[in-house]
Amino acid sequence: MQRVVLKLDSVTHYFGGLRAVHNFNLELPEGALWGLIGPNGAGKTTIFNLITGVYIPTEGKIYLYDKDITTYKPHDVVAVGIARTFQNLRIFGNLTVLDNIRIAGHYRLKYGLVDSIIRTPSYYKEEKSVTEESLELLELFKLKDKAYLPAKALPYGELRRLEIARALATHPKLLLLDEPAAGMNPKEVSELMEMILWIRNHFKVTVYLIEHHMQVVMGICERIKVMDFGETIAEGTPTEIQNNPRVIEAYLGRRANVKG
Amino acid sequence: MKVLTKNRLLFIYALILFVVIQILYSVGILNNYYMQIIDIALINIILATSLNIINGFTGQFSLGHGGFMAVGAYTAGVLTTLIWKVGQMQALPKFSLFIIAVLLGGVVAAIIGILLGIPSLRLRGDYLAIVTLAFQEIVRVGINAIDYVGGPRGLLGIPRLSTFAMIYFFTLISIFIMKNIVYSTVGRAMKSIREDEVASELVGVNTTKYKVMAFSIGAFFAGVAGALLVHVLQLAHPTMFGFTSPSIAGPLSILVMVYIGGAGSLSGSIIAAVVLTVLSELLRLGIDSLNGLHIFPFTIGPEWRMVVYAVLLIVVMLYRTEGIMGQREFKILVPEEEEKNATGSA
Amino acid sequence: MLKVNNLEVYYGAIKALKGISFEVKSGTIVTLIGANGAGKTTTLRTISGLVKPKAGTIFFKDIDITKMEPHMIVQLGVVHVPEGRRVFPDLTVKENLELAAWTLKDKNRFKEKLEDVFELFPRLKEREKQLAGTLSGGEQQMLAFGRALMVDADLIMMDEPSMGLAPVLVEEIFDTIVKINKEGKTILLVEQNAEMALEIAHYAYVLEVGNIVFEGPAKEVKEDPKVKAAYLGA
Amino acid sequence: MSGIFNLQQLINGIQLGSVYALIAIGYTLVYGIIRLVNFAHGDFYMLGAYAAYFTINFLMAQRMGQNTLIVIALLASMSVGSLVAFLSNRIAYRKLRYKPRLSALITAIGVSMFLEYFSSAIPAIGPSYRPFPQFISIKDFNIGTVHFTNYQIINVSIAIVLMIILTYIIFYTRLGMAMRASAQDKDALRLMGIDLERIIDLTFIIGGALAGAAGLLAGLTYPRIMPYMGIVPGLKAFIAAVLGGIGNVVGAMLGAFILGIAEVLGYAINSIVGEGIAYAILIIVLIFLPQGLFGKKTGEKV
Amino acid sequence: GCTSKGPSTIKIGGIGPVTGEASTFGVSTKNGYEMMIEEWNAKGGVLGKKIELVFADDKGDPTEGATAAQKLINEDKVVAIAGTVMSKVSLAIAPICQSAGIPMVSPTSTNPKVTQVGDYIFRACFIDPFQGTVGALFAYNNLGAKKAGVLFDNSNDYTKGLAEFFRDKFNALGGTIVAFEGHPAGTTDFTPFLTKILAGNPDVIYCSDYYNDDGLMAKQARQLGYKGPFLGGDGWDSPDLVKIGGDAVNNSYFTNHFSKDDQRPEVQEFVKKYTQKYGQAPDALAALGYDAMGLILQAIQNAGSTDGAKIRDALKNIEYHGVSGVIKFDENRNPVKSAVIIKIENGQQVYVTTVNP
Ligand SMILES: Nc1ncnc2c1ncn2[C@@H]1O[C@H](COP(=O)(O)OP(=O)(O)OP(=O)(O)O)[C@@H](O)[C@H]1O
Ligand SMILES: Nc1ncnc2c1ncn2[C@@H]1O[C@H](COP(=O)(O)OP(=O)(O)OP(=O)(O)O)[C@@H](O)[C@H]1O
Ligand SMILES: CC(C)C[C@H](N)C(=O)O
Ligand SMILES: [Mg+2]
Ligand SMILES: [Mg+2]
Repeated sequence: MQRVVLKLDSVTHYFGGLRAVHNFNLELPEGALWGLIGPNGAGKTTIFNLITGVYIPTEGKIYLYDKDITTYKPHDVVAVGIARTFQNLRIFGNLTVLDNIRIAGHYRLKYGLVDSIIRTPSYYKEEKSVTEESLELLELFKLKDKAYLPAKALPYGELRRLEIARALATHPKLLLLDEPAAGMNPKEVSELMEMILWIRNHFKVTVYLIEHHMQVVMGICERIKVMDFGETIAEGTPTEIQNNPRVIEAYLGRRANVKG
Repeated sequence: MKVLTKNRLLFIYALILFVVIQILYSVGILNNYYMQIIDIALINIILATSLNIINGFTGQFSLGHGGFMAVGAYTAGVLTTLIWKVGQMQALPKFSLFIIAVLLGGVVAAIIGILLGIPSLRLRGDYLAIVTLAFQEIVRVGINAIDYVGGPRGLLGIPRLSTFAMIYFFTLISIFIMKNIVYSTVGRAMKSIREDEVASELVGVNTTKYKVMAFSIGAFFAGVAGALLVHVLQLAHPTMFGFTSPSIAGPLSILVMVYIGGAGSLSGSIIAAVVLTVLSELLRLGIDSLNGLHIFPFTIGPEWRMVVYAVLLIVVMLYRTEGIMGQREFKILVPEEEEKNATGSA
Repeated sequence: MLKVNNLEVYYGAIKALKGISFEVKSGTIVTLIGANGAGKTTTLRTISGLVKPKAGTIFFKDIDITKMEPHMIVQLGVVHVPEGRRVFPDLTVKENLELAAWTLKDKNRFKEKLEDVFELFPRLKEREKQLAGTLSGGEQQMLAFGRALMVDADLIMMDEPSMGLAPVLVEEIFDTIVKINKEGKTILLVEQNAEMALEIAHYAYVLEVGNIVFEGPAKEVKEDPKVKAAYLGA
Repeated sequence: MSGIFNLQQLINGIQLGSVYALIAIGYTLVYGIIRLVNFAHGDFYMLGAYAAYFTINFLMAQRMGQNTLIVIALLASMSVGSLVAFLSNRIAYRKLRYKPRLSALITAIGVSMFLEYFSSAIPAIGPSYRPFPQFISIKDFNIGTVHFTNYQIINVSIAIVLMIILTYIIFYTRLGMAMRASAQDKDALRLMGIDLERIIDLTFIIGGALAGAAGLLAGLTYPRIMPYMGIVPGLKAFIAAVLGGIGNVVGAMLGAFILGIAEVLGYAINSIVGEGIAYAILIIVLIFLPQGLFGKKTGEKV
Repeated sequence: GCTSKGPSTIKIGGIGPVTGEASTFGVSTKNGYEMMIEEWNAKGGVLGKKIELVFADDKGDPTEGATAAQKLINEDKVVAIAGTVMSKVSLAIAPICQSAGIPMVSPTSTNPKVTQVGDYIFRACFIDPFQGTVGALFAYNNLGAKKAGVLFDNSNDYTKGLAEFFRDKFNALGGTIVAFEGHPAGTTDFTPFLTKILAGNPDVIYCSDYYNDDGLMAKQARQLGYKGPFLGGDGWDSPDLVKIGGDAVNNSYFTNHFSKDDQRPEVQEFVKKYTQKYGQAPDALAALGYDAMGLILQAIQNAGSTDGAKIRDALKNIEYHGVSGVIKFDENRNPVKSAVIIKIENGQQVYVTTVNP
């Protein structure tokens, strides 16, 4: 039996009086690639924010490999192995592409303030290794030739790649992707789909993904959960979801233009 | 034979500059007036670079640097003047005690920096700015109320222990330390906070820790600079560190230096500290010499100096909006291993 | 109606538009498609005056609007619904619409227009007093649309109205575009969702890193094998 | 006994608060729209006071009646405040509109220094204190042991009337709507066919006018003026604006009154720490309410 | 030293805050310096040479003051310095003058520590303890006050100093201080403090601020219903006091160096000429600036040399008839001069009595 990487146990979240998420449950098995869809404002991003410690759920528990991470700070969540990308790109624009990646190695570096100041051997050793590792990662993502440019100089498509690379640089066990295909045209979307599959295999990560592009969700996700107004309204394989009348009503629309 | 590392080179250049200044002084080309300007400029370098660590590198808009200066200044001043009474001591114990006092001034300021860093965890932008400003004023008002340190009369009779060599040494070490911090994972963490706090938290940076660290590092050096300053002037006075201080080494002036030089560039702060300190005196001399030429039917009053200074500030900012250096650094300050990665160096 | 000639736009050193020319005929829906960063948004921002071109000209109804300020261009009758909707979150729906009518001098004209908008989007009428920031994404898109209609414009430029919307909402928006066009408005539509855009447009231009590489009647473009391969994900 | 004196202190606080409020509103108005902490705002107040000073002196020489005089002086101080605010926007801030926010802050410091040093350098103003003409004879009122004068009444009522007018403009006119909208999204505003720069100009003009009016009121109540008189009230108004939730006009007014009253009561409790109290309150309030008392929580959306 | 063919002019440094919040004091002081030098130059200068004033602004800040002093000494090679106004700044300048061997005469720095820096440092004004004590004696003995309130600027050492010495002496005499209130710098609204003071029903209120604040205080106190007299120090001495305070300052008293009614010709002459030249009557700062510069020039004349040590020695032994009184220095280089008490009646200053130290 596969182990469960991530478990959400009856998670509920309120913003003031607004119930953004209600009684959300999830058991994500190791190596899975699952999807989360739903209309705008359904609470999808909020789920990611709860998992990554940006918000602490009003009720319910979140576990990573049986470890209760419900109240972890975001940086501690990263340290236990969860990485994410953002719905709206959040790149460190004035830092170089390389630094964007190296910063993701930050929590693993052992040297501290004093080592930096007096430049101990461990500074040189660790800086060297994090730099090399980052450059390798950039190479994999075809960004190595831009390593020393300020990130803001990159075109949009490369920024999305950079953001995914940065997430992977934290050595995650679980990767959360929030609308990675936003603003991509169908061709780019197909490339992205391949990349996500490749990432899962190459980095041995579990992937959980939010998307509005049905092409992506239906194309690569093994299982899909559908939310509306904070509630889970359906769950199943892509085919099941496509034919679920409630989902069609709330989300897909009658002329649902969905390709597998 | 191994080539010189940049750090060694930096120290060699610094040494040469030091010797040159000393020689120029001893042959009388640099008189005490010029030396005083140099001293103040060096202290301003420490102040501007350290404020830059908080404001420019970490992106936490602080208006509280005067408070840290004051804490460092008064701590060191109380130690040398009231507690150890080093005034009558021999040179050697006197100067070693002085160094200890300056460092302790920095340490106490750093501790206060940690305390002030805590509100910064909850506050952003202008709200943080106003709280740090309030902190600075509370320090000023607080000192006013403490009779032991002279209250509104100021702490008087501080011995003149800040020699040029001493200030130079502290400035050099400060730049060296801050440069090493900036080019390390600590510096990267700070810069990532400036760029996007939420994202850096979500790639594993403990933003709480680094924001507080930035405040305490900035505060430490501000404390050191404050300590050096009052041992030049031989007195510490609460108004020197308040919002309304018109001093070239006052908090508002330092803030201006950071942005004129370039937020996020140590080199920029160094240049701006020197340029603005010198400029303020050049304007004094400029008005004197204009009057000396007798080309106007009237004499230009000394009050016009600051009018010109203000206009220059506006003009520089309008035409060099990112500051003199933007985010670039002098090559000599960029470590070898970071050369390629430095976003444009000058 | 709109004629763009050899437009070149820079962001600092980056050349975003490398001299594009195209035109929009009165009464049609013209779509501009292209990959990310191709320069579609830049094109619209330049036409509406938010960005100033380095070279080239833009004529609207034979008036040179190349160097005009945005508010002047709007008054001439070009309105731009920006990427990401950009409603004023802390104003109510009604206030958003009122502001959009800034250029209308006549009070009655304003009331008429408001009626029209509410008729087209009854959901906005229901939410008249709600703050725009609290609307759902789809409703915000309707409001953005409604604002554009409040301006007495002849040309409506829309930047990715379907972005980030659930499929069900995308359909609604596209239906509305067609409806409005039928009522006489000329539309310049920028879309990533090339498939649907080409379905409703009369004429299409394909933009690729700052250059127009292909153009033609929408039906032909849709069937072109190269376009199919590059933008329609075969 | 002490209860009655506290009532007196409350009146003192309201009076101080009304001066702060007029300055704070302008601060917050400009901030709300272009996110600029306009350090020079206190100096608009100073110049407003001088405008009133010259006008009144001139008109008193013409033997003009009290009521006309005060109206003309008010207009003069408001116009000068507006004009200077307008010019500083055009010269020092406009060019930096789409640049990093803090560069405009530095030019604002420059403008502030310029206005202060320039005023004190030119002979017409000069660095010395000027006694502000006292053309209205004082009338005392006593209710129980509480004292106040017609000056305080004039002062507070002018402040309140101006604040009501401003609130009306902001919430019930199209201009006000445009001002609020431009705080939210500038490009979108321009795409509605609205001339953003004109809205910003008008904002500075209104803000400057209020600061100028505050200058007159301060001159009347505290009858001596000097070129650096704007620094401290400017700082306090900034604090008040932040306290109320910066960008929020009503918040700024309330913040100003709260600050004025808190300060006065603080002094009444302990004269030495009194000064620190305003700052301490500010810190405490902001630690618990990081967006100020009436600021909207704009929890950054992730 | 001054050897062979010296320059054709003698340069005297002047320092004062002509910008910044203390500039109102600095300008009066500078006017005083200038007028004194003009008078000497009109008489042919000193030691047969013209005198040149080299003035430097200190912004009321110690750092700026120290730099200004270094400039005057090292760049301009002045032989002596008149300056500066604020004690905190004088205290930063004094060590520089002392170690350079340049005599310095501060016109208005009243902190006792200033002249203790060294034997080159002098002043033209009273020190803090003196006026406060005189004020208390006058209040208790002459005004018959038993209860006094005190209001001062908490961040200004001069006004706080005066206030403290007044309090101590008044208490020692058997009086009661009903409230001892410090206000922050830049205050315009003193009502919270006055309200507190008036709660104690004082017979007199001692306001040790400068005239611009005192005028406001008096006004505001009257509005709160206070009918008694005010008492203050030499900071009250300005024609603007009455313009700011109006009727409110009538029947108040202050201690001063001199009275404008003083019939000594130097006083009458000074008041007339100053008013002519600057369009307003002199205040205490102008008078002290004038005297500080006069002391220096007279000392150079007496020394017959521009050598620092000789000027210093001449100053030590000087007996100078200034507008602020007859000045002789004690062993701490503080002037020994008597204080006068002045009353304000119908907006006019009226001489009351002279108090000797
Ligand atoms: N910080 C916040 N404060 C208050 N309400 C919030 C906050 N973040 C999200 N919400 C509200 O919670 C609900 C869920 O938002 P969420 O961002 O999770 O939606 P989503 O499913 O990701 O939508 P989309 O597809 O548009 O990204 C929405 O009504 C949203 O307005
Ligand atoms: N403000 C800016 N500063 C610098 N470069 C910019 C700016 N805006 C756009 N660019 C660059 O100009 C090019 C064209 O961008 P534009 O936004 O017009 O593309 P687009 O076709 O609208 O893309 P998308 O589909 O992502 O909306 C891109 O390379 C982009 O990175
Ligand atoms: C002008 C005054 C404020 C100076 C004061 N007498 C002092 O010693 O500082
Ligand atoms: Mg989302
Ligand atoms: Mg776009």
